[in-house]
Amino acid sequence: MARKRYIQAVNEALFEEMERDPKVILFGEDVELAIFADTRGLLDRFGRDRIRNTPICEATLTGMAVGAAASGYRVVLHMMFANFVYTGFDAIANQMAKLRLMTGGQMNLPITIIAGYGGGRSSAAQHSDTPYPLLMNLGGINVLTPASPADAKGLLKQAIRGHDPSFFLEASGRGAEMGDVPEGDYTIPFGSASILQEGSDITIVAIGTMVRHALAAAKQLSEWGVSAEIIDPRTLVPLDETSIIRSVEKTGRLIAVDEARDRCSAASHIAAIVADGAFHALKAPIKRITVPNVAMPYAPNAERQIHPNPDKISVAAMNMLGRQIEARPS
Amino acid sequence: MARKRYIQAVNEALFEEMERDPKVILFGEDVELAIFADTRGLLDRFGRDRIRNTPICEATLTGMAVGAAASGYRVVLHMMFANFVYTGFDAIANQMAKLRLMTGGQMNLPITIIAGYGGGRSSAAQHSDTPYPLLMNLGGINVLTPASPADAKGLLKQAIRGHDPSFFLEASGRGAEMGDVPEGDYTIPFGSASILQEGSDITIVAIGTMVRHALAAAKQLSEWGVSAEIIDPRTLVPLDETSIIRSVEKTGRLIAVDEARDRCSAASHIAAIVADGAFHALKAPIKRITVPNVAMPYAPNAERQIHPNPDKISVAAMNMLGRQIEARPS
Amino acid sequence: MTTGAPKSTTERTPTRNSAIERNFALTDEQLLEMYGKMLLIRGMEERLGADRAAGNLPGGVHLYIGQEAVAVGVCANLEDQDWITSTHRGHGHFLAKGGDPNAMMAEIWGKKTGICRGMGGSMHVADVSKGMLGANGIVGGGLAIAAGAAFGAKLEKKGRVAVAFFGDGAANQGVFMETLNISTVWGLPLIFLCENNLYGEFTPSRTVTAGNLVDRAKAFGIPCTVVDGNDVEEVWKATAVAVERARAGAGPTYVEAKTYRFRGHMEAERELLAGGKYREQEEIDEWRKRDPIDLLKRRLEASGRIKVQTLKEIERRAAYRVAQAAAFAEAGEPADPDLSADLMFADHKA
Amino acid sequence: MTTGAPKSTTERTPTRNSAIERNFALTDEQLLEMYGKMLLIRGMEERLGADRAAGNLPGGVHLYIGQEAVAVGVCANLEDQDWITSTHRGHGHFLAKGGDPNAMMAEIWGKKTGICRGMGGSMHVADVSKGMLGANGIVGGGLAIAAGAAFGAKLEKKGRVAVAFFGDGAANQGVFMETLNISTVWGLPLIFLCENNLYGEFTPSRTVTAGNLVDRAKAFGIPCTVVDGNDVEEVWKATAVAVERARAGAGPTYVEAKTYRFRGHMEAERELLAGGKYREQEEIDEWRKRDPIDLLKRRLEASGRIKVQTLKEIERRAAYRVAQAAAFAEAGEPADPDLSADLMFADHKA
Ligand SMILES: Cc1ncc(C[n+]2csc(CCOP(=O)(O)OP(=O)(O)O)c2C)c(N)n1
Ligand SMILES: Cc1ncc(C[n+]2csc(CCOP(=O)(O)OP(=O)(O)O)c2C)c(N)n1
Ligand SMILES: [Mg+2]
Ligand SMILES: [Mg+2]
Repeated sequence: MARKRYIQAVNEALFEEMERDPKVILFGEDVELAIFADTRGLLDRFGRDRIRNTPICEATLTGMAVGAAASGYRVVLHMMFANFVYTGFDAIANQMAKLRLMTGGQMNLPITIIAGYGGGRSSAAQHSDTPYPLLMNLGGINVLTPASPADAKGLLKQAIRGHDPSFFLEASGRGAEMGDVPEGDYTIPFGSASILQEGSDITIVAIGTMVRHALAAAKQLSEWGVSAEIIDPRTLVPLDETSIIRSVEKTGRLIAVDEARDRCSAASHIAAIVADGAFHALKAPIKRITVPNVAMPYAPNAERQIHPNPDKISVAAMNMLGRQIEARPS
Repeated sequence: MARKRYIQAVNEALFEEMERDPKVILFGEDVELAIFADTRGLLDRFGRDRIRNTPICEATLTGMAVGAAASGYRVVLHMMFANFVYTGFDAIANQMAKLRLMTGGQMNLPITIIAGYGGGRSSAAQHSDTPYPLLMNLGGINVLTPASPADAKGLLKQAIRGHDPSFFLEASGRGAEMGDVPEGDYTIPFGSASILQEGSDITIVAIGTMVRHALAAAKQLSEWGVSAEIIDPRTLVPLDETSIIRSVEKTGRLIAVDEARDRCSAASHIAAIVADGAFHALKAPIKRITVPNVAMPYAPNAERQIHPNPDKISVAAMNMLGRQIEARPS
Repeated sequence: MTTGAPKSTTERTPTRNSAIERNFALTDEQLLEMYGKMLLIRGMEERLGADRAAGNLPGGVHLYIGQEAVAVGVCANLEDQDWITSTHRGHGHFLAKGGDPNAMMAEIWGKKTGICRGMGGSMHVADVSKGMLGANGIVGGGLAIAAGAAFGAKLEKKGRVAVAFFGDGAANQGVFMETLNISTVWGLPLIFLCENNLYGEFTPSRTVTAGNLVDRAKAFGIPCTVVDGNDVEEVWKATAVAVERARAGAGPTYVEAKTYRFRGHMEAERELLAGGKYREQEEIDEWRKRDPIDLLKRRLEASGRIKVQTLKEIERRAAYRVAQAAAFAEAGEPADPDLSADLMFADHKA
Repeated sequence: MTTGAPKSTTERTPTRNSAIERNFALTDEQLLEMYGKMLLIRGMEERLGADRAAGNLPGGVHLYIGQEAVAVGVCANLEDQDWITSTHRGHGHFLAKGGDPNAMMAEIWGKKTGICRGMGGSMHVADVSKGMLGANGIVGGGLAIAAGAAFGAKLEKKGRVAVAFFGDGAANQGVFMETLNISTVWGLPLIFLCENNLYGEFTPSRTVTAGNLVDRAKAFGIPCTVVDGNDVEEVWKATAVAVERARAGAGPTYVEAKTYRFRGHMEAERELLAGGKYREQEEIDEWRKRDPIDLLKRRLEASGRIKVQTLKEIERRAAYRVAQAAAFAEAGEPADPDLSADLMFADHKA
């Protein structure tokens, strides 16, 4: 264990996996100087055969990832901001997500796509999307949303060693956050949620950046005498439905917190799963705290307005419990 | 009123709107000879300035739709199969869905994109996707799923006259289905669901092709003494949440039937809305009947296996009502 | 009909001319082998056309009839370890690359015994063990996949090459330019094999295509050759040179084969178009006079070196192989309907 | 440094030479106007750089400093009714096309008084009333939008034209080839304005780009010109010819302006790269010697026709305009935080 920044954990995972397996290659736009710092230093260590800058051509990069993986390599493709995933979406949705089925299982596609997602930094609509609902619906693609440096390391290593396409989604602008990271060979199996805090009154499922807000809300709530259970699914595909359902069966209440737009969000899907699987335990309506169905505005106050935050979560929880409190000005 | 085929209704709507407004233009791959027959005859009537074949270049076609609309035209873009929407996804997700907000409302983008969606014809994974969950999550784009010839005409005319981007999704292979279609100037406002059958025991919300299955299931159910209310949202963006919630408040039970993959599907979102908005009326877990999270297989039996059908719906309904019956072999 | 590579390029690739020298002559065995392969493809396709018409196939088929010389001429230069990516019109590529006719036919019938276990069908026939990375339902979809496989081949340094088959219609997709650029900059062992059959679906290429396709590739400074795609020897030669360059590490080549499809874009096209027309019967007749199989047969006969019985025997064997494949397909069990959830991921169930 | 258009094309466009004739000379008024615009852009950008460093701006900015001659030289040929699409480096295009400095500055400050009401910010400044369809955060995103606007212009038959500004990096995106193809086939009044500043982010173009960009456009048989992008007169002339062709219905033209950005890809680049380097200081110094504003100023002084005070007065006015804009931005109220739901759709609330 050592305290590390989120981006260091990612960088460390890349170093270790590239050391471990010479078949691991990494490419993308400006990965050499590393605009997000996550790929920094790899070039000096591994050389241009294994890590290199590409031209700007996302449609081809995603397709090449498929071809290179089919030909026996473990591909890490860095796509910078998640919005650029749309530019290369064809090979993701039509090839990567479907080829294994279409070929009757002839192909494994060990591909890890790294992208920064989410708002909160006045990067405006074309650099702030949270794309995991789209990726979740495609099928055939693992979706990882590591919220801590340790999870970042463990999930990235697991993804690179796996045999399927995975999206590794880093929360943009949070690379400097610190956390304890296990040394060396640390992997996290997909589909295992982490229960960050046990509680009895209400279950709060939070994704990615929202985990931090959920934990802050839980603190507020405990001051107000409410015991919240905080669950981070860590991977949305595969999704650990059992842990979520078991928790709601205990607490009887659910708030799903998601940075994605509300319509067909991960929060919607989690709510649907619970409305089916834990229905008889439910004591209150299932609440979603998400981003409304808008593109991300630029102005900080407008962005703040629509973003989930600890107050929105704790207030929703108090309302579900039928306790009135004043929302603190956020 | 006259009985018409679904595809005739679409074709009629295009003729009428192009007659009505010279600013309406239509382009796409092979729209002149009309592979789906929906654009047939338009060329002879309106000439190549207003309808023309394009090169195969979806990424540019969606972007051109934005530019032509911004410059004052009402654009109808035919994209053939919905999977090709992914090929042109960048301008849809990054431009079309966001430009109005990003420009502070300076632009209206009257764009109607027509695409055929869904499986059931052994067209395999790259010609069978049901993409509306992705489109719903984008925000900024209306999503229309007309299930009948009349709705097809009314919604398409509304879309072409509107001021925003709309996806008009035709169920592939169902162009020959007949229905009564109002003559002339018939439009349907967005966001108004149609209640196709009133009922008191259970609410079945069905989308697009699934509406037909839901109605068939309702017949079975009535034979078994169950009164089902059948709701077709008709537009998923905007979504008529009120009609759905009101119905569940009456029946206390909901099955959402959706041809999309289950994860983050429209069915998931509808379930989430009801689990929040109609919670206190619910008497049973909310069920989703969707396609599992797989790419569409080619073999007819494999496709049939995963597709929703009337029996799956009626059996689920009976189980929710706690009545055991044998599922008929489907 | 062959345009040479830009001077600068020729200089970059001294192997080129020697390659032409050495590869110039095809042996009779090679030619007869090609003749047999072309007949096999033709026979399989005609059978599929008949089966589609008879309602035996669950899905549609895009037939390759008329273009056989391209797939066969190209793949005769490839080993199993070399990669190809194909198109929606992929049966010919599959068979030319060594794919099993039985398994292909069964696939298109939607059977468990199909090469993709009935999960892919006509537009997705693939045989990874033979380096055939799949037909593709997305126009242009194979280009970047082939570039990726070529990148792998370059890193691997075992002399593998990749060939991307694509049509004149696909050449208007941006990935064409993108893959030309990256494969040239990275010196990838990739051959851009454009099958220019003058149409994309029901649209004549000239109405949607500016300039000559070959000039788009020339702009990147790579060798470009345009050949008669109905002449299997010409196709073979041009590809031999390109493959040699690729194996020698000299980078990508563009080869355009001018050819023609005798059948519709897809079977049952006439019903679909309800009287709509996009080409003249005269044009089809003209091209039929240059049927790639007849061309080769006449040449073999004219050579005087080949016995009539030899050809007859090859024709008989091809016909038999087709009948075998059809019987195998028909006899196969239906696909496993529960398979899809197991196949989506290697590491967990969907 | 100018390569003429292919002969065939010249023939297709008799207007071309006459255009050059008539447009050859710029009046002093025009030159002084351009000088003022370039100073305005420079001043606004320097102010934004300072504001970003001072932490006054909520978001990042990509500055145009060093490339001013391109936007100004191009837009001097355009009317408000003509369309342009821009890039992530769009402030210069916005101002050159006649956008209001106050409204732009306020936008980048995230204020209600911003041209996009604070919803877009630096990467999305747009003024549709001036034909400026927006900066764009997607590299290559403006090309197809411009082609669509050009299609509208062609149908409308009012002589409007569209200009798509894009960078050398964007020229590797497939939409570049796609839009070249469709605009040529359809004869669209579109100018492809490539600002080749040698880098895309931190990647030298030559390391990711095969051949010369201009050859990609030539492959479509349209006129192509490469000009010194730091010489506003050269840029203006080349664009004048292209605009004339477009208005005359003769179709698209490719104009490549060789230029350079003096600042980083984005402000605070140094911190971001933590010591990483992608270009040499010497190179920057060399280009600074060819600062487009100095070039024009020296030329005006050398002409002897312009009084020193005249230039001083223009410089003073530009500086004042910048100060005004900054004051306006700072004084503006914050954006309306509830606006987004109203703006997503014209016909209903999101
Ligand atoms: C991305 C995409 N767009 C459109 C289609 C529909 N489509 C199938 S084949 C075809 C024409 C392809 O023409 P070409 O590349 O010349 O191949 P050919 O059919 O002539 O062999 C089109 C437009 C598709 N399958 N994929
Ligand atoms: C589709 C997409 N991919 C990547 C990026 C990240 N990005 C922003 S600017 C840039 C470089 C663009 O280079 P160029 O087109 O030459 O413009 P310049 O910055 O030199 O003005 C990149 C890769 C983006 N914004 N959009
Ligand atoms: Mg073709
Ligand atoms: Mg550049």
